[in-house]
Amino acid sequence: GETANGNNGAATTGDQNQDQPADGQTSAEPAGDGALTGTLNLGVIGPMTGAAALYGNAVKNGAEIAVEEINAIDPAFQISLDVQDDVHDPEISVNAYQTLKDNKVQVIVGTVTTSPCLAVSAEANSDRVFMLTPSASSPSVTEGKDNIFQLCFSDPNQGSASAQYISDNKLATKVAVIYNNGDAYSTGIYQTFKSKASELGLEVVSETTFTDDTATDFTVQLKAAQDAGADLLFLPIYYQPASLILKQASDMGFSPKMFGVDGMDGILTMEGFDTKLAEGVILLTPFSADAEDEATANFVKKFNDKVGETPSQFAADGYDCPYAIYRALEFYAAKNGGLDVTDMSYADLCEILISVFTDPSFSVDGITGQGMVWDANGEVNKAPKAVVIENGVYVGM
Amino acid sequence: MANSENGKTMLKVEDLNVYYGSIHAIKGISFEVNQGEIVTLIGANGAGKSTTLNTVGGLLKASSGTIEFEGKSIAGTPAHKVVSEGMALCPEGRRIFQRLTVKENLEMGAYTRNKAEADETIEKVYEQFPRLKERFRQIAGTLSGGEQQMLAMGRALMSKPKLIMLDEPSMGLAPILVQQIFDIIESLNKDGTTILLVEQNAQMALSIADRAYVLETGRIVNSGTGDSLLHDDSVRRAYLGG
Amino acid sequence: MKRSKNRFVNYIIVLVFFVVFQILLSTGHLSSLITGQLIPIVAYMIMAVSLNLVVGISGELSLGHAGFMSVGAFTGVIVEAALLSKMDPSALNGNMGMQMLILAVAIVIGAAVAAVAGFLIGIPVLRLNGDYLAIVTLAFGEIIKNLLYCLYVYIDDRGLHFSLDPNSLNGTTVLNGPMGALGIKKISTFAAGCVLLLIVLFIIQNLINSKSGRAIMAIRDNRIAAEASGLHVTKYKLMAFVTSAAMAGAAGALYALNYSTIVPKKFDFNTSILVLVFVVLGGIGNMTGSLIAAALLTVLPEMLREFSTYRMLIYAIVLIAVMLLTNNAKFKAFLNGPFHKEKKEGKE
Amino acid sequence: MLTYLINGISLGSVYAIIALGYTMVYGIAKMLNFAHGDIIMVGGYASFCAMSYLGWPPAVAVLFSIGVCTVLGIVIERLAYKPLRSATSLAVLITAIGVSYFLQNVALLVWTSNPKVYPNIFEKIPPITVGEAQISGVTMVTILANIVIMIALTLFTGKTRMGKAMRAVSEDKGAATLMGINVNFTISMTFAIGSGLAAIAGVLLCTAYPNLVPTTGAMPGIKAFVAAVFGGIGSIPGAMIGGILLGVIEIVARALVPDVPSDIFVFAVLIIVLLVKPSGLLGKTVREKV
Amino acid sequence: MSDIKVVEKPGPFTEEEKKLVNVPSDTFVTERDKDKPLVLETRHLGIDFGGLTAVDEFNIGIGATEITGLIGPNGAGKTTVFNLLTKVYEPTRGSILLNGVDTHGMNPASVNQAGIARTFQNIRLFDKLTVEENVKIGLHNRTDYGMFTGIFRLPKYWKEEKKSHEIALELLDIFGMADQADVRADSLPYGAQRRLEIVRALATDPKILLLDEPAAGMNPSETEELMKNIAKIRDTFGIAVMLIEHDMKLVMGICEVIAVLNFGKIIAKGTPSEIRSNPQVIEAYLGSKKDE
Ligand SMILES: Nc1ncnc2c1ncn2[C@@H]1O[C@H](COP(=O)(O)OP(=O)(O)OP(=O)(O)O)[C@@H](O)[C@H]1O
Ligand SMILES: Nc1ncnc2c1ncn2[C@@H]1O[C@H](COP(=O)(O)OP(=O)(O)OP(=O)(O)O)[C@@H](O)[C@H]1O
Ligand SMILES: [Mg+2]
Ligand SMILES: [Mg+2]
Repeated sequence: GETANGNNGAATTGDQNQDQPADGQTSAEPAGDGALTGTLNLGVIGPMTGAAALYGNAVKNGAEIAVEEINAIDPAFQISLDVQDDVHDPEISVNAYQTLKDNKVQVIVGTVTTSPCLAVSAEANSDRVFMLTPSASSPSVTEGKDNIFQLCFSDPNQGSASAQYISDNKLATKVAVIYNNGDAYSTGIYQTFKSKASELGLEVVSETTFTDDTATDFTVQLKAAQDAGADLLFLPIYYQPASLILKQASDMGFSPKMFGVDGMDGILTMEGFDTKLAEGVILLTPFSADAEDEATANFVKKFNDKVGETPSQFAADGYDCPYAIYRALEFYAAKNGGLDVTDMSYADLCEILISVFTDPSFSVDGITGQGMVWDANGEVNKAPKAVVIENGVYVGM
Repeated sequence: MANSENGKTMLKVEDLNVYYGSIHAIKGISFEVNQGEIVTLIGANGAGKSTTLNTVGGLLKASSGTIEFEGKSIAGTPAHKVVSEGMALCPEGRRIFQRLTVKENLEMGAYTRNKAEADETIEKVYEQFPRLKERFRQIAGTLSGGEQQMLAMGRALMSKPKLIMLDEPSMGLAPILVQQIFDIIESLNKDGTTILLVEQNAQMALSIADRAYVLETGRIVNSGTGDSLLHDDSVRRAYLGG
Repeated sequence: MKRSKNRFVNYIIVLVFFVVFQILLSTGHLSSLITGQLIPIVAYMIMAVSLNLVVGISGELSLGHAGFMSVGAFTGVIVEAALLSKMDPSALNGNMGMQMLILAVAIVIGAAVAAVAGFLIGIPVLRLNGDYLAIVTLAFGEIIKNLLYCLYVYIDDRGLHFSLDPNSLNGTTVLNGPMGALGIKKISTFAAGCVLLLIVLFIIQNLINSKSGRAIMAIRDNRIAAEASGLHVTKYKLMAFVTSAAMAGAAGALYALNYSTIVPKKFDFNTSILVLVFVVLGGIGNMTGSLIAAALLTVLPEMLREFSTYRMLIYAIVLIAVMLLTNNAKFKAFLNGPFHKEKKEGKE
Repeated sequence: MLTYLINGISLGSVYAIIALGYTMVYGIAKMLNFAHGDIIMVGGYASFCAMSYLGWPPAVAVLFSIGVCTVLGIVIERLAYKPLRSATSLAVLITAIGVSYFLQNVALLVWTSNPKVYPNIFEKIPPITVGEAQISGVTMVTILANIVIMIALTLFTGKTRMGKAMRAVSEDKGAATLMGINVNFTISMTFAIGSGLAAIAGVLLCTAYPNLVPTTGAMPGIKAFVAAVFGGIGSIPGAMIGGILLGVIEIVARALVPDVPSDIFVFAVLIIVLLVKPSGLLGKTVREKV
Repeated sequence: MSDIKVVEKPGPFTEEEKKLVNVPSDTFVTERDKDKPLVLETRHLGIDFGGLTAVDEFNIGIGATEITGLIGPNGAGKTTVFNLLTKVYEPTRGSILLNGVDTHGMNPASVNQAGIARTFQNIRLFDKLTVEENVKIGLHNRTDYGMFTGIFRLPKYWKEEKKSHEIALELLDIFGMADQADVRADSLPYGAQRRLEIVRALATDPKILLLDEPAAGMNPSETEELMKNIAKIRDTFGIAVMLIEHDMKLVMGICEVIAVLNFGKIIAKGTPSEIRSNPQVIEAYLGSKKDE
């Protein structure tokens, strides 16, 4: 009884140790023993309403689960989460960012989508707020901004990795691409895919586009690909339009290999989706809800309990982000004899986190990748996993 | 103007007040129209004649006062119900349905009645206004001013009302037609229709009216039989052009 | 008479707005949120008064005003990039004069290009009326947005290049299709925005109170009578439309140069609608109303952040409620309460 | 080319069916009901829920969805539009936009942002093959529905008493009252019918493009609005023709100029058509009598 | 009205032409205008609406300072004639000469600038503008400054605005409306609105003023006032006036020449007394039971 009580007491005191002197419990001392203590105000920015709400809410739910878990680990260190909606609009995203600053947020996970992230990252860079985006994958997000880091693959990374993968595995000789040319993410991957493909001698026989406003009928694009004799269809797009493409291709009787990127993840979990349509789809994704490791299984279960859905890659990214920050702070605390984050300025935290994230010996094991490390650019280095959908589940390749 | 003696009150308006925003247009007027009568309201421009008719007809809302039609209060009743009870208004400015044809306009007038009855009445209206029959397929908005006036009146007749309120029915009509219009009014009245008439042509209005009220800036300032007002000096000076 | 008094009210509102917020800003009393919103608010105010010139004064419904803002915004960005490419970037740091000069040039050219766009679309379109005009302006806005999706602009040592091919990018990218403009140097300032707003108000209000403005309003009230009075309808409709487009362009340039990145998608139908909401809510034809509505409605969704997921729902309800209230006769009478009596006494 | 034509007609028939409802409400109530697209979305969700959660057969689900939307249309009209009868049309337009935001956000809270994949309720209808192209079951049903609705609406507004009342109300509400027409009831009925049609459109839209999210109705709503104007707003056959043409232009433009967003051509053609025919393809130009 | 002398002036038609078409008579002008050129002439003017011939062979010549009445049954085509003269409708056939210049190819605005001003049967004011502003629209083309001057309020702006303010008040004063200069047009009583329309038309400095039923909706005393004012306008400005009216007191009272239209054609032309006793006119228009 005594010990348990004592521990609890210590935690509480540890939390408030500015006010009261510690009552003899060494574990509560902030410095010297490498402990991470205090409360971190962590902000999240993403689209919670509007047409892209899907992605923002996935990240939010993922992050909330992570924060609950982290808060349960050690009462001495707590994260308080502050989620702000940006409706996938750069202007509102900057507003959300300013709100977080007003709310005394110290570190930001965000933003979820690319265009807003470009706007916010520029602000965060000049303000010196550390930002880790779960899913904004354009290289411009991190380029020239030392305090902006990505947890997801960057577009070039995905684009060229996809080309590389297709070429290495001789998946196809003639490739068709359908991408969203009203969308930064999709266009970004397309551009690097295209240049890598020509470098590798992959023949791109058809390139067709759509925009969010015309994302209903893809028959023309599919027909073009079919007429060009494509044996692989590369889809650097999100899963929602992808599901329509799969259906319409199947209706047309056009069945090339389908190759997606991380935005494709989530397709199997769409309510009412006929997973047979996705049979044989290959995608490069860092996350697979069917993975059998314990961490993933735990997350998938919690997510399901919380939201009633199977988590997508966005949710997984959202889950990994708070952990990455938590691990980084721990890492720093351990090296520097402890760290109390309560009321630390965001600028100080920013320098700490930059130093950790760019430290080659710092790596994070998350559900979207083992041993993730970051380069000085802020881009993550993790192995893309290629999976193929078989019988409605991902199978590693 | 024969059957006014034994007529019971058909329309009774008491202490009516109407505002346009902050403009007090009708200031507590009271009047009544008996069954079978022709009653006319005369007054200068802006006196409030049209406002009165529009309020009784339900196009405008009174801020206070009572309006009774055949003994029943109609102040709160929606206008369209009052129409089916037998009241019709031929409003100022004609308000015909511009994009419908002449015939469709007339049919609209008989909205509350069944088709057979309407067909019968339409023939009568065509008789009264042969021009309308000639032009029954023309889009009403392209009719000449006077033709539109005929259409508006014809449309009001289509519902075979017990009480018809006419707001300047002779406006814009050729002299020959003005005479006709007044003839039509009189013959309607003979057939038992009660009439509340607003006219700029006070001379003619008074000469066919049983009773008349004189309206001045929203108040009733004079009333009496048509004849007596026709010979009233102040009325002559103000409304009959000397 | 009444109208000219209103004019000064508007200048005063802007000046007070500027002075109060500039003081709060420099004494550090403003939240980051408000600080960050100052320039967009000013830009939306300009958008609102300029759209009001078309909707309220000229009486035409335009659903594509964001298209002109977009033209001004991207022109402004290109102008800035072109100017900066000609100079040493570090020369700009701290050199406020230079910054303001570049901003002014960008705004003027942005406005001019938007005016040209307004002219080109205006000539044919102004022959239509009512909802048909509305739909064509909507179409115009969407066309601009979609064109920008496939426009790629870059600067290399041979100068500025425009292309439709994403793979042609070379040198410094200025516009990258749907990704929009990246790495914009933020040179807009609140003070510059307020000066621009004052200029815009000056132009619009003086225009309205001149013979041209009267002609525009006369055409709105009765086109046939205006023609019969010797007015050339197209000329004056075009005047209103082009002036308004130019100002939207200026607002666009101011807006764009306040962010490090802007995307074509920002200036879509929804933004056009948003500005229309400012105009209608502020009172059609009422410039003061437009200014206030633009400011309040820009801040409102941000103020509702604490309601998190219910935020946009509440915003929608507020919008509907305000529309119902401001158009309710009783409520209006209540608002006019004190004046009401005066008028009555004056009349009788 | 034939393939594109057929695909264009498939897409266009969906626009057309939405445009019919749009034009109906516009023609009578003289308002641009920007919330129409969102009623379509509600129709989609209502039928989806009935089928997926309650296990109702599709036919019943569709009827249910029509019921839900009809009631919704009446309620919206009563609460949001009726108080604005005497206000400017712009005030009503803005309110409609408010209603549109409202419906989208309610849907977001109720059904979340996770897309629902709509079942193919016309699976049993075998597609017809024409040359290389296939006409799917849902397209055939949609075209059929278009024709039936077009004829029914034309007869309804032209021949029935209620239809006549609607035309009178659309011309002049005050004068209509004087004819004994219950204006409020007539407008309610208009919204009821328009919203019922929206439910049908919702079902067909979602079957053809089975991806249901809170913003599903928004873009098709705007496109259908464009289609209605294209055909001459207020004209019932015009809406259908406008819708189908819009779909065909969209698909053909995409086929011919794959690099450029097809909306550019759609809207450009719209502008050109309106310049040549300022009141749309079948719209009547009524010259104002002076 | 006995003092008006009307003389025949050789009309626009040659003898041959007169034989070809059924021209009822030559142009009448008052003695006063005998030696001045005609302000307005029409030749074979006509328009069809679909199958309906609304105006046909409308031939008229109007003296420089004449008050002409255009009367006829409802739907005879009177308003349509005005619409043709002011180019609201493009004539199907025939020509219109204004001061000897063919108005072919002109639009409503340029016809107005060339010297024809009008009022409308259904009042068309600029409702949301004040009375003075309504008049200033009429003065638009006489106010000499451009958009730029207006925006920057250069000295010319002030000078010209002052001038048009003064003219506007002067014109309003004709009808005793100067004290209502700041009232919004749509809040004026009906009669005043009609008068304002006339002032606005007058402000465009026309050579001929077309009035479509100016007395409609006015009571007898107002009509009398209006008659005086129309005469006054003609006298002060020395312009021609052509008016459509169903109020016979007004028409017979001030018109010097009257043309009667029926089914789109002129059936009679002459002095008031001639018209009054013309059996065709009585039959078609005046009615036998007229009370005058
Ligand atoms: N819509 C309105 N808004 C404001 N005031 C109005 C409105 N309609 C009428 N008024 C005012 O109400 C008063 C009465 O007008 P009303 O039209 O009833 O007069 P009237 O006797 O019919 O005149 P007229 O002979 O010109 O038809 C007038 O002072 C008029 O200016
Ligand atoms: N745009 C049009 N389309 C079809 N018919 C028309 C059009 N304009 C006028 N008309 C017809 O032409 C004839 C002449 O009309 P107009 O308005 O000139 O008559 P009016 O002589 O002014 O009659 P009123 O004295 O009644 O005003 C009428 O029969 C009218 O119906
Ligand atoms: Mg009246
Ligand atoms: Mg006429």
